[in-house]
Amino acid sequence: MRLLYFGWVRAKIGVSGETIDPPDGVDDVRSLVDWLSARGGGYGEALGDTTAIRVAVNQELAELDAAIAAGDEVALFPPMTGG
Amino acid sequence: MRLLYFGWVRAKIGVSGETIDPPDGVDDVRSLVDWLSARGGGYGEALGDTTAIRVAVNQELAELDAAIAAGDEVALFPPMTGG
Amino acid sequence: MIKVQQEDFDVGAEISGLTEGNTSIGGLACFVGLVRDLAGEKPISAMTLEHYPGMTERQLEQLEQEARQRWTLMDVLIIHRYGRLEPGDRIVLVATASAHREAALESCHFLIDWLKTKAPFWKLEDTGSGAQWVSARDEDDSAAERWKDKP
Amino acid sequence: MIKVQQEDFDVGAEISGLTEGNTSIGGLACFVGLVRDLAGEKPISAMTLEHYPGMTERQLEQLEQEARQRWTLMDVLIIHRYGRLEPGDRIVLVATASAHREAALESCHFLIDWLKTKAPFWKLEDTGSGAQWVSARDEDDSAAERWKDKP
Repeated sequence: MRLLYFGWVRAKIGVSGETIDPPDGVDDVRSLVDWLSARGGGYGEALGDTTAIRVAVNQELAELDAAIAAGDEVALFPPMTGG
Repeated sequence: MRLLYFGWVRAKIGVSGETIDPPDGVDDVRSLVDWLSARGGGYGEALGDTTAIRVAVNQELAELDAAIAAGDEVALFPPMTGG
Repeated sequence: MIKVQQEDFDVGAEISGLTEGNTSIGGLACFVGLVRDLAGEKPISAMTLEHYPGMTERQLEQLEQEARQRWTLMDVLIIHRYGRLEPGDRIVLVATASAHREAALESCHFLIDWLKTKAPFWKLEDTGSGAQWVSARDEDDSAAERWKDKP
Repeated sequence: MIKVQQEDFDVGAEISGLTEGNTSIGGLACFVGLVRDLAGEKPISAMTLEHYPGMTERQLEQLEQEARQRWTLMDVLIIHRYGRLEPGDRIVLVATASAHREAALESCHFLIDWLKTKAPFWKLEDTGSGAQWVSARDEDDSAAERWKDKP
Protein backbone atom coordinates (compact mmCIF):
# COMPACT_ATOMS: atom_id res chain seq x y z
CA MET A 1 0.00 0.00 0.00
CA ARG A 2 1.32 3.39 -1.04
CA LEU A 3 0.88 6.25 1.46
CA LEU A 4 1.23 9.94 0.59
CA TYR A 5 1.33 12.92 2.95
CA PHE A 6 0.78 16.58 2.11
CA GLY A 7 0.85 19.98 3.81
CA TRP A 8 1.51 20.01 7.55
CA VAL A 9 0.77 16.27 7.74
CA ARG A 10 3.85 15.72 5.56
CA ALA A 11 5.85 18.35 7.46
CA LYS A 12 5.08 16.75 10.85
CA ILE A 13 5.67 13.17 9.74
CA GLY A 14 8.85 14.22 7.96
CA VAL A 15 8.43 12.17 4.76
CA SER A 16 6.24 12.77 1.73
CA GLY A 17 5.27 9.12 1.37
CA GLU A 18 6.08 5.53 2.11
CA THR A 19 5.13 2.02 1.06
CA ILE A 20 3.68 -0.12 3.84
CA ASP A 21 2.36 -3.59 4.44
CA PRO A 22 -0.58 -2.97 6.76
CA PRO A 23 -1.20 -5.62 9.45
CA ASP A 24 -4.44 -7.60 9.65
CA GLY A 25 -7.31 -5.47 10.90
CA VAL A 26 -6.19 -2.37 9.05
CA ASP A 27 -8.97 -2.45 6.46
CA ASP A 28 -10.31 1.09 6.42
CA VAL A 29 -8.79 4.58 6.59
CA ARG A 30 -9.63 5.03 10.25
CA SER A 31 -7.79 1.89 11.33
CA LEU A 32 -4.84 2.88 9.13
CA VAL A 33 -4.66 6.33 10.72
CA ASP A 34 -4.88 4.83 14.24
CA TRP A 35 -2.15 2.33 13.39
CA LEU A 36 0.15 5.06 11.98
CA SER A 37 -0.64 7.42 14.85
CA ALA A 38 0.38 4.74 17.37
CA ARG A 39 3.90 4.94 15.98
CA GLY A 40 4.10 8.17 18.00
CA GLY A 41 6.49 11.06 17.29
CA GLY A 42 5.63 12.99 14.14
CA TYR A 43 2.92 10.44 13.25
CA GLY A 44 1.14 11.02 16.54
CA GLU A 45 1.38 14.77 16.15
CA ALA A 46 0.19 14.73 12.55
CA LEU A 47 -2.60 12.19 12.85
CA GLY A 48 -3.69 12.35 16.50
CA ASP A 49 -6.67 14.61 15.76
CA THR A 50 -8.58 12.85 12.97
CA THR A 51 -11.09 15.72 12.65
CA ALA A 52 -8.24 17.78 11.14
CA ILE A 53 -7.36 15.13 8.55
CA ARG A 54 -8.71 14.75 5.03
CA VAL A 55 -8.30 11.60 2.96
CA ALA A 56 -8.07 10.46 -0.63
CA VAL A 57 -8.11 6.80 -1.71
CA ASN A 58 -6.76 6.22 -5.20
CA GLN A 59 -6.88 9.97 -5.84
CA GLU A 60 -10.55 10.36 -4.95
CA LEU A 61 -11.72 12.14 -1.80
CA ALA A 62 -12.90 9.60 0.77
CA GLU A 63 -14.21 9.38 4.31
CA LEU A 64 -12.46 7.81 7.32
CA ASP A 65 -14.63 4.71 7.02
CA ALA A 66 -13.62 4.06 3.39
CA ALA A 67 -12.36 0.51 2.86
CA ILE A 68 -8.74 0.11 1.78
CA ALA A 69 -6.74 -2.84 0.53
CA ALA A 70 -3.26 -3.79 -0.64
CA GLY A 71 -2.34 -1.89 -3.79
CA ASP A 72 -4.33 1.21 -2.90
CA GLU A 73 -2.84 4.70 -2.92
CA VAL A 74 -3.93 6.42 0.29
CA ALA A 75 -3.24 10.12 0.87
CA LEU A 76 -3.57 11.94 4.20
CA PHE A 77 -3.57 15.74 4.33
CA PRO A 78 -5.02 18.86 5.98
CA PRO A 79 -8.13 20.59 4.55
CA MET A 80 -7.28 21.81 1.06
CA THR A 81 -6.54 25.47 0.35
CA GLY A 82 -6.67 25.76 -3.41
CA GLY A 83 -7.51 28.74 -5.55
CA MET B 1 -33.59 74.13 -25.55
CA ARG B 2 -31.48 71.39 -27.12
CA LEU B 3 -33.26 68.11 -27.95
CA LEU B 4 -31.46 64.84 -28.69
CA TYR B 5 -32.96 61.60 -30.01
CA PHE B 6 -31.41 58.12 -29.90
CA GLY B 7 -32.15 54.58 -31.05
CA TRP B 8 -35.48 54.05 -32.80
CA VAL B 9 -36.76 57.40 -31.48
CA ARG B 10 -34.09 59.05 -33.63
CA ALA B 11 -34.75 56.68 -36.53
CA LYS B 12 -38.52 57.39 -36.52
CA ILE B 13 -38.18 61.16 -36.11
CA GLY B 14 -35.47 61.23 -38.75
CA VAL B 15 -33.08 63.66 -37.09
CA SER B 16 -30.64 63.12 -34.23
CA GLY B 17 -31.42 66.43 -32.57
CA GLU B 18 -32.76 69.93 -32.93
CA THR B 19 -32.86 73.22 -31.09
CA ILE B 20 -36.33 74.42 -30.15
CA ASP B 21 -38.04 77.29 -28.45
CA PRO B 22 -40.80 75.57 -26.49
CA PRO B 23 -44.12 77.46 -26.22
CA ASP B 24 -45.56 78.56 -22.88
CA GLY B 25 -46.93 75.63 -20.91
CA VAL B 26 -44.17 73.24 -21.99
CA ASP B 27 -42.45 73.17 -18.61
CA ASP B 28 -41.88 69.47 -17.96
CA VAL B 29 -40.83 66.47 -20.06
CA ARG B 30 -44.37 65.18 -20.42
CA SER B 31 -45.70 68.42 -21.91
CA LEU B 32 -42.66 68.57 -24.21
CA VAL B 33 -43.30 65.04 -25.46
CA ASP B 34 -47.00 65.78 -26.02
CA TRP B 35 -46.13 68.97 -27.91
CA LEU B 36 -43.59 67.15 -30.13
CA SER B 37 -45.92 64.20 -30.65
CA ALA B 38 -48.68 66.56 -31.85
CA ARG B 39 -46.45 67.45 -34.81
CA GLY B 40 -47.54 64.04 -36.12
CA GLY B 41 -45.60 61.96 -38.70
CA GLY B 42 -42.37 60.51 -37.32
CA TYR B 43 -42.82 62.45 -34.08
CA GLY B 44 -46.18 60.88 -33.43
CA GLU B 45 -44.86 57.44 -34.24
CA ALA B 46 -41.78 57.84 -32.05
CA LEU B 47 -43.37 59.53 -29.06
CA GLY B 48 -47.02 58.45 -29.11
CA ASP B 49 -46.52 55.74 -26.52
CA THR B 50 -44.81 57.46 -23.60
CA THR B 51 -44.40 54.18 -21.67
CA ALA B 52 -41.79 53.17 -24.25
CA ILE B 53 -39.78 56.39 -23.86
CA ARG B 54 -36.91 57.08 -21.48
CA VAL B 55 -35.64 60.56 -20.73
CA ALA B 56 -32.48 62.37 -19.68
CA VAL B 57 -32.35 66.02 -18.69
CA ASN B 58 -28.88 67.54 -18.82
CA GLN B 59 -27.40 64.06 -19.21
CA GLU B 60 -29.04 62.65 -16.07
CA LEU B 61 -31.86 60.10 -16.22
CA ALA B 62 -35.17 61.77 -15.40
CA GLU B 63 -38.88 61.01 -15.18
CA LEU B 64 -41.65 62.37 -17.41
CA ASP B 65 -42.64 64.87 -14.72
CA ALA B 66 -39.15 66.40 -14.51
CA ALA B 67 -39.20 70.17 -14.90
CA ILE B 68 -37.38 71.62 -17.93
CA ALA B 69 -36.44 75.16 -18.91
CA ALA B 70 -34.70 77.08 -21.67
CA GLY B 71 -31.05 76.08 -21.94
CA ASP B 72 -31.65 72.47 -20.87
CA GLU B 73 -30.43 69.51 -22.92
CA VAL B 74 -33.30 67.02 -23.12
CA ALA B 75 -32.77 63.55 -24.60
CA LEU B 76 -35.56 61.13 -25.58
CA PHE B 77 -34.76 57.49 -26.31
CA PRO B 78 -35.91 53.86 -25.98
CA PRO B 79 -34.92 51.74 -22.96
CA MET B 80 -31.13 51.40 -22.96
CA THR B 81 -29.41 48.21 -24.10
CA GLY B 82 -25.83 48.58 -22.91
CA GLY B 83 -23.29 45.91 -22.03
CA MET C 1 -11.51 54.10 -14.84
CA ILE C 2 -13.96 54.56 -17.70
CA LYS C 3 -13.20 54.34 -21.40
CA VAL C 4 -15.83 54.84 -24.12
CA GLN C 5 -14.23 54.17 -27.46
CA GLN C 6 -14.67 52.92 -30.99
CA GLU C 7 -11.42 50.91 -31.06
CA ASP C 8 -10.97 47.37 -29.80
CA PHE C 9 -9.12 46.77 -26.52
CA ASP C 10 -6.46 44.28 -25.41
CA VAL C 11 -7.90 42.33 -22.47
CA GLY C 12 -4.52 41.04 -21.25
CA ALA C 13 -2.89 44.47 -21.33
CA GLU C 14 -5.85 46.12 -19.62
CA ILE C 15 -5.91 43.53 -16.85
CA SER C 16 -2.15 43.67 -16.32
CA GLY C 17 -2.36 47.45 -16.08
CA LEU C 18 -4.91 47.05 -13.31
CA THR C 19 -2.92 44.70 -11.10
CA GLU C 20 0.70 45.54 -11.88
CA GLY C 21 2.67 46.84 -8.93
CA ASN C 22 -0.23 46.48 -6.49
CA THR C 23 0.58 43.44 -4.35
CA SER C 24 -2.41 43.93 -2.07
CA ILE C 25 -4.74 42.64 -4.78
CA GLY C 26 -5.85 39.07 -4.09
CA GLY C 27 -8.43 38.67 -6.83
CA LEU C 28 -9.37 40.17 -10.15
CA ALA C 29 -12.71 39.44 -11.79
CA CYS C 30 -13.45 40.38 -15.34
CA PHE C 31 -16.22 40.07 -17.87
CA VAL C 32 -15.93 40.47 -21.63
CA GLY C 33 -19.10 40.88 -23.69
CA LEU C 34 -18.91 39.85 -27.34
CA VAL C 35 -21.15 40.22 -30.38
CA ARG C 36 -22.97 36.93 -30.95
CA ASP C 37 -23.74 35.64 -34.44
CA LEU C 38 -27.38 35.04 -33.51
CA ALA C 39 -30.20 37.34 -32.42
CA GLY C 40 -32.77 34.91 -31.13
CA GLU C 41 -32.97 32.50 -34.06
CA LYS C 42 -31.80 34.96 -36.71
CA PRO C 43 -28.18 35.14 -37.84
CA ILE C 44 -26.76 38.63 -37.71
CA SER C 45 -23.94 40.03 -39.82
CA ALA C 46 -23.20 43.16 -37.78
CA MET C 47 -24.31 45.22 -34.81
CA THR C 48 -24.08 48.99 -34.58
CA LEU C 49 -23.91 50.55 -31.12
CA GLU C 50 -25.24 54.06 -30.86
CA HIS C 51 -24.51 55.97 -27.66
CA TYR C 52 -25.06 59.34 -26.02
CA PRO C 53 -21.63 60.96 -25.84
CA GLY C 54 -21.10 62.78 -22.57
CA MET C 55 -23.95 61.09 -20.75
CA THR C 56 -22.38 57.69 -21.33
CA GLU C 57 -19.20 58.71 -19.52
CA ARG C 58 -21.22 60.27 -16.69
CA GLN C 59 -23.39 57.19 -16.24
CA LEU C 60 -20.42 54.82 -16.27
CA GLU C 61 -18.56 56.99 -13.76
CA GLN C 62 -21.59 56.91 -11.49
CA LEU C 63 -21.74 53.11 -11.82
CA GLU C 64 -18.06 52.88 -10.90
CA GLN C 65 -18.63 55.07 -7.83
CA GLU C 66 -21.62 52.96 -6.82
CA ALA C 67 -19.51 49.79 -7.00
CA ARG C 68 -16.70 51.39 -5.01
CA GLN C 69 -19.17 52.41 -2.31
CA ARG C 70 -20.65 48.93 -2.03
CA TRP C 71 -17.42 46.94 -2.08
CA THR C 72 -13.82 47.59 -1.05
CA LEU C 73 -12.11 47.69 -4.42
CA MET C 74 -8.53 48.42 -5.40
CA ASP C 75 -9.45 49.23 -8.96
CA VAL C 76 -12.33 49.28 -11.44
CA LEU C 77 -12.14 49.41 -15.21
CA ILE C 78 -15.06 49.69 -17.63
CA ILE C 79 -14.41 49.88 -21.37
CA HIS C 80 -17.44 50.15 -23.64
CA ARG C 81 -17.18 50.34 -27.40
CA TYR C 82 -19.55 52.00 -29.87
CA GLY C 83 -19.87 51.95 -33.64
CA ARG C 84 -20.14 49.04 -36.04
CA LEU C 85 -19.08 45.62 -34.72
CA GLU C 86 -19.18 42.13 -36.19
CA PRO C 87 -19.86 38.75 -34.61
CA GLY C 88 -16.94 37.78 -32.36
CA ASP C 89 -15.96 41.41 -31.73
CA ARG C 90 -15.55 42.57 -28.14
CA ILE C 91 -18.18 45.08 -26.96
CA VAL C 92 -17.47 45.64 -23.30
CA LEU C 93 -14.92 44.89 -20.60
CA VAL C 94 -15.60 45.12 -16.89
CA ALA C 95 -12.74 44.37 -14.51
CA THR C 96 -12.62 44.77 -10.74
CA ALA C 97 -9.70 44.16 -8.40
CA SER C 98 -9.89 43.66 -4.67
CA ALA C 99 -7.98 42.17 -1.75
CA HIS C 100 -10.65 39.47 -1.64
CA ARG C 101 -12.25 37.39 -4.38
CA GLU C 102 -15.84 37.82 -3.23
CA ALA C 103 -15.75 41.63 -3.57
CA ALA C 104 -14.14 41.37 -7.01
CA LEU C 105 -16.61 38.75 -8.30
CA GLU C 106 -19.74 40.40 -6.93
CA SER C 107 -18.88 43.92 -8.05
CA CYS C 108 -18.03 42.70 -11.55
CA HIS C 109 -21.38 40.91 -11.79
CA PHE C 110 -23.16 43.99 -10.42
CA LEU C 111 -21.51 46.32 -12.94
CA ILE C 112 -22.36 44.27 -16.02
CA ASP C 113 -25.94 43.77 -14.81
CA TRP C 114 -26.37 47.53 -14.30
CA LEU C 115 -24.65 48.42 -17.57
CA LYS C 116 -27.32 46.48 -19.44
CA THR C 117 -30.10 48.78 -18.27
CA LYS C 118 -28.38 52.02 -17.20
CA ALA C 119 -25.74 52.73 -19.85
CA PRO C 120 -27.09 54.86 -22.71
CA PHE C 121 -26.37 52.54 -25.62
CA TRP C 122 -28.75 51.30 -28.28
CA LYS C 123 -28.01 48.33 -30.50
CA LEU C 124 -29.05 47.97 -34.12
CA GLU C 125 -28.60 44.50 -35.59
CA ASP C 126 -28.13 43.78 -39.29
CA THR C 127 -29.92 40.55 -40.16
CA GLY C 128 -30.44 39.02 -43.56
CA SER C 129 -33.97 40.46 -43.53
CA GLY C 130 -33.02 44.03 -42.60
CA ALA C 131 -31.95 46.00 -39.56
CA GLN C 132 -33.68 45.70 -36.18
CA TRP C 133 -33.27 47.50 -32.88
CA VAL C 134 -32.44 45.27 -29.93
CA SER C 135 -35.23 45.44 -27.35
CA ALA C 136 -34.55 45.80 -23.65
CA ARG C 137 -35.09 42.40 -22.02
CA ASP C 138 -37.16 41.81 -18.90
CA GLU C 139 -34.46 39.46 -17.61
CA ASP C 140 -31.98 42.32 -17.73
CA ASP C 141 -34.32 44.50 -15.69
CA SER C 142 -34.69 41.80 -13.05
CA ALA C 143 -30.94 41.14 -13.03
CA ALA C 144 -30.30 44.82 -12.33
CA GLU C 145 -33.17 44.97 -9.83
CA ARG C 146 -31.62 42.13 -7.84
CA TRP C 147 -28.73 44.40 -6.78
CA LYS C 148 -30.99 47.17 -5.54
CA ASP C 149 -30.73 46.33 -1.85
CA LYS C 150 -27.31 44.68 -1.85
CA PRO C 151 -25.03 44.27 -0.07
CA MET D 1 -9.46 22.53 -20.22
CA ILE D 2 -7.27 22.02 -17.17
CA LYS D 3 -3.65 23.08 -16.77
CA VAL D 4 -1.62 22.44 -13.61
CA GLN D 5 1.74 24.08 -14.01
CA GLN D 6 4.67 25.80 -12.32
CA GLU D 7 5.04 28.52 -15.00
CA ASP D 8 3.13 31.76 -15.15
CA PHE D 9 0.35 32.21 -17.72
CA ASP D 10 -0.63 35.02 -20.08
CA VAL D 11 -4.22 35.99 -19.24
CA GLY D 12 -4.84 37.82 -22.52
CA ALA D 13 -3.56 34.96 -24.67
CA GLU D 14 -5.49 32.36 -22.69
CA ILE D 15 -8.73 34.31 -22.96
CA SER D 16 -8.27 34.99 -26.68
CA GLY D 17 -7.64 31.29 -27.22
CA LEU D 18 -10.96 30.56 -25.56
CA THR D 19 -13.12 32.87 -27.65
CA GLU D 20 -11.29 33.08 -30.97
CA GLY D 21 -13.27 31.77 -33.91
CA ASN D 22 -16.35 30.99 -31.85
CA THR D 23 -18.91 33.67 -32.68
CA SER D 24 -21.66 32.07 -30.62
CA ILE D 25 -20.00 33.25 -27.41
CA GLY D 26 -21.78 36.25 -25.92
CA GLY D 27 -19.94 36.51 -22.63
CA LEU D 28 -16.68 35.47 -21.05
CA ALA D 29 -16.14 35.66 -17.32
CA CYS D 30 -12.76 35.25 -15.74
CA PHE D 31 -11.14 35.32 -12.35
CA VAL D 32 -7.44 35.69 -11.60
CA GLY D 33 -6.18 34.90 -8.10
CA LEU D 34 -2.94 36.59 -7.03
CA VAL D 35 -0.54 36.24 -4.11
CA ARG D 36 -1.25 39.05 -1.63
CA ASP D 37 1.52 40.71 0.35
CA LEU D 38 -0.37 40.24 3.60
CA ALA D 39 -1.52 37.16 5.50
CA GLY D 40 -3.98 38.62 7.99
CA GLU D 41 -1.83 41.42 9.47
CA LYS D 42 1.53 39.82 8.68
CA PRO D 43 3.52 40.74 5.59
CA ILE D 44 4.59 37.72 3.59
CA SER D 45 7.59 37.45 1.29
CA ALA D 46 6.62 34.28 -0.56
CA MET D 47 4.04 31.52 -0.78
CA THR D 48 4.79 27.93 -1.74
CA LEU D 49 1.96 25.86 -3.20
CA GLU D 50 2.23 22.13 -2.67
CA HIS D 51 -0.13 19.90 -4.62
CA TYR D 52 -1.03 16.26 -5.19
CA PRO D 53 0.05 15.51 -8.77
CA GLY D 54 -2.45 13.30 -10.55
CA MET D 55 -5.26 13.90 -8.10
CA THR D 56 -5.16 17.65 -8.79
CA GLU D 57 -5.82 17.12 -12.49
CA ARG D 58 -8.60 14.63 -11.70
CA GLN D 59 -10.31 16.96 -9.25
CA LEU D 60 -10.11 19.95 -11.58
CA GLU D 61 -11.48 17.88 -14.45
CA GLN D 62 -14.38 16.81 -12.24
CA LEU D 63 -15.02 20.45 -11.32
CA GLU D 64 -15.04 21.40 -14.99
CA GLN D 65 -17.54 18.62 -15.74
CA GLU D 66 -19.72 19.72 -12.84
CA ALA D 67 -19.80 23.28 -14.19
CA ARG D 68 -20.61 22.08 -17.71
CA GLN D 69 -23.50 20.02 -16.36
CA ARG D 70 -24.96 22.93 -14.42
CA TRP D 71 -24.60 25.62 -17.08
CA THR D 72 -24.54 25.68 -20.86
CA LEU D 73 -20.94 26.61 -21.51
CA MET D 74 -18.96 26.95 -24.72
CA ASP D 75 -15.63 26.60 -22.97
CA VAL D 76 -14.01 26.32 -19.55
CA LEU D 77 -10.38 26.91 -18.65
CA ILE D 78 -8.77 26.39 -15.26
CA ILE D 79 -5.05 27.05 -14.83
CA HIS D 80 -3.59 26.46 -11.37
CA ARG D 81 0.05 27.03 -10.54
CA TYR D 82 2.19 25.29 -7.92
CA GLY D 83 5.66 25.95 -6.49
CA ARG D 84 7.14 29.10 -5.01
CA LEU D 85 5.35 32.36 -5.77
CA GLU D 86 5.85 35.92 -4.62
CA PRO D 87 3.39 38.72 -3.83
CA GLY D 88 1.76 39.95 -7.04
CA ASP D 89 2.29 36.60 -8.81
CA ARG D 90 -0.72 34.96 -10.45
CA ILE D 91 -1.87 31.71 -8.79
CA VAL D 92 -4.99 30.67 -10.62
CA LEU D 93 -7.09 31.53 -13.66
CA VAL D 94 -10.70 30.47 -14.13
CA ALA D 95 -12.41 31.45 -17.37
CA THR D 96 -15.82 30.42 -18.66
CA ALA D 97 -17.45 31.28 -21.97
CA SER D 98 -21.13 31.03 -22.79
CA ALA D 99 -23.76 32.36 -25.16
CA HIS D 100 -25.18 34.28 -22.18
CA ARG D 101 -23.49 36.37 -19.51
CA GLU D 102 -25.36 34.89 -16.56
CA ALA D 103 -24.08 31.35 -17.23
CA ALA D 104 -20.52 32.61 -17.69
CA LEU D 105 -20.54 34.74 -14.53
CA GLU D 106 -22.19 32.17 -12.29
CA SER D 107 -20.08 29.21 -13.42
CA CYS D 108 -16.89 31.23 -12.96
CA HIS D 109 -17.91 32.16 -9.43
CA PHE D 110 -18.89 28.55 -8.73
CA LEU D 111 -15.56 27.18 -9.96
CA ILE D 112 -13.37 29.50 -7.90
CA ASP D 113 -15.50 28.87 -4.80
CA TRP D 114 -15.19 25.11 -5.24
CA LEU D 115 -11.48 25.25 -6.06
CA LYS D 116 -10.85 26.80 -2.64
CA THR D 117 -12.06 23.72 -0.80
CA LYS D 118 -11.88 20.87 -3.31
CA ALA D 119 -8.57 21.30 -5.14
CA PRO D 120 -5.69 19.43 -3.44
CA PHE D 121 -3.35 22.36 -2.85
CA TRP D 122 -1.72 23.45 0.39
CA LYS D 123 -0.16 26.86 0.88
CA LEU D 124 2.92 27.62 2.98
CA GLU D 125 3.55 31.31 3.62
CA ASP D 126 6.97 32.79 4.39
CA THR D 127 6.56 35.59 6.92
CA GLY D 128 9.26 37.55 8.70
CA SER D 129 8.69 35.30 11.72
CA GLY D 130 8.95 31.96 9.90
CA ALA D 131 6.83 29.79 7.64
CA GLN D 132 3.15 29.06 8.34
CA TRP D 133 0.58 26.83 6.66
CA VAL D 134 -2.52 28.61 5.43
CA SER D 135 -5.58 27.30 7.28
CA ALA D 136 -8.79 26.46 5.50
CA ARG D 137 -11.28 29.27 6.16
CA ASP D 138 -14.85 28.76 7.30
CA GLU D 139 -15.99 31.44 4.82
CA ASP D 140 -14.57 29.32 1.99
CA ASP D 141 -16.54 26.32 3.20
CA SER D 142 -19.76 28.31 3.28
CA ALA D 143 -19.01 29.86 -0.11
CA ALA D 144 -18.63 26.36 -1.61
CA GLU D 145 -21.64 25.06 0.32
CA ARG D 146 -23.82 27.79 -1.20
CA TRP D 147 -23.55 26.13 -4.63
CA LYS D 148 -24.59 22.72 -3.38
CA ASP D 149 -28.20 22.89 -4.53
CA LYS D 150 -27.78 25.25 -7.48
CA PRO D 151 -29.08 25.48 -10.13
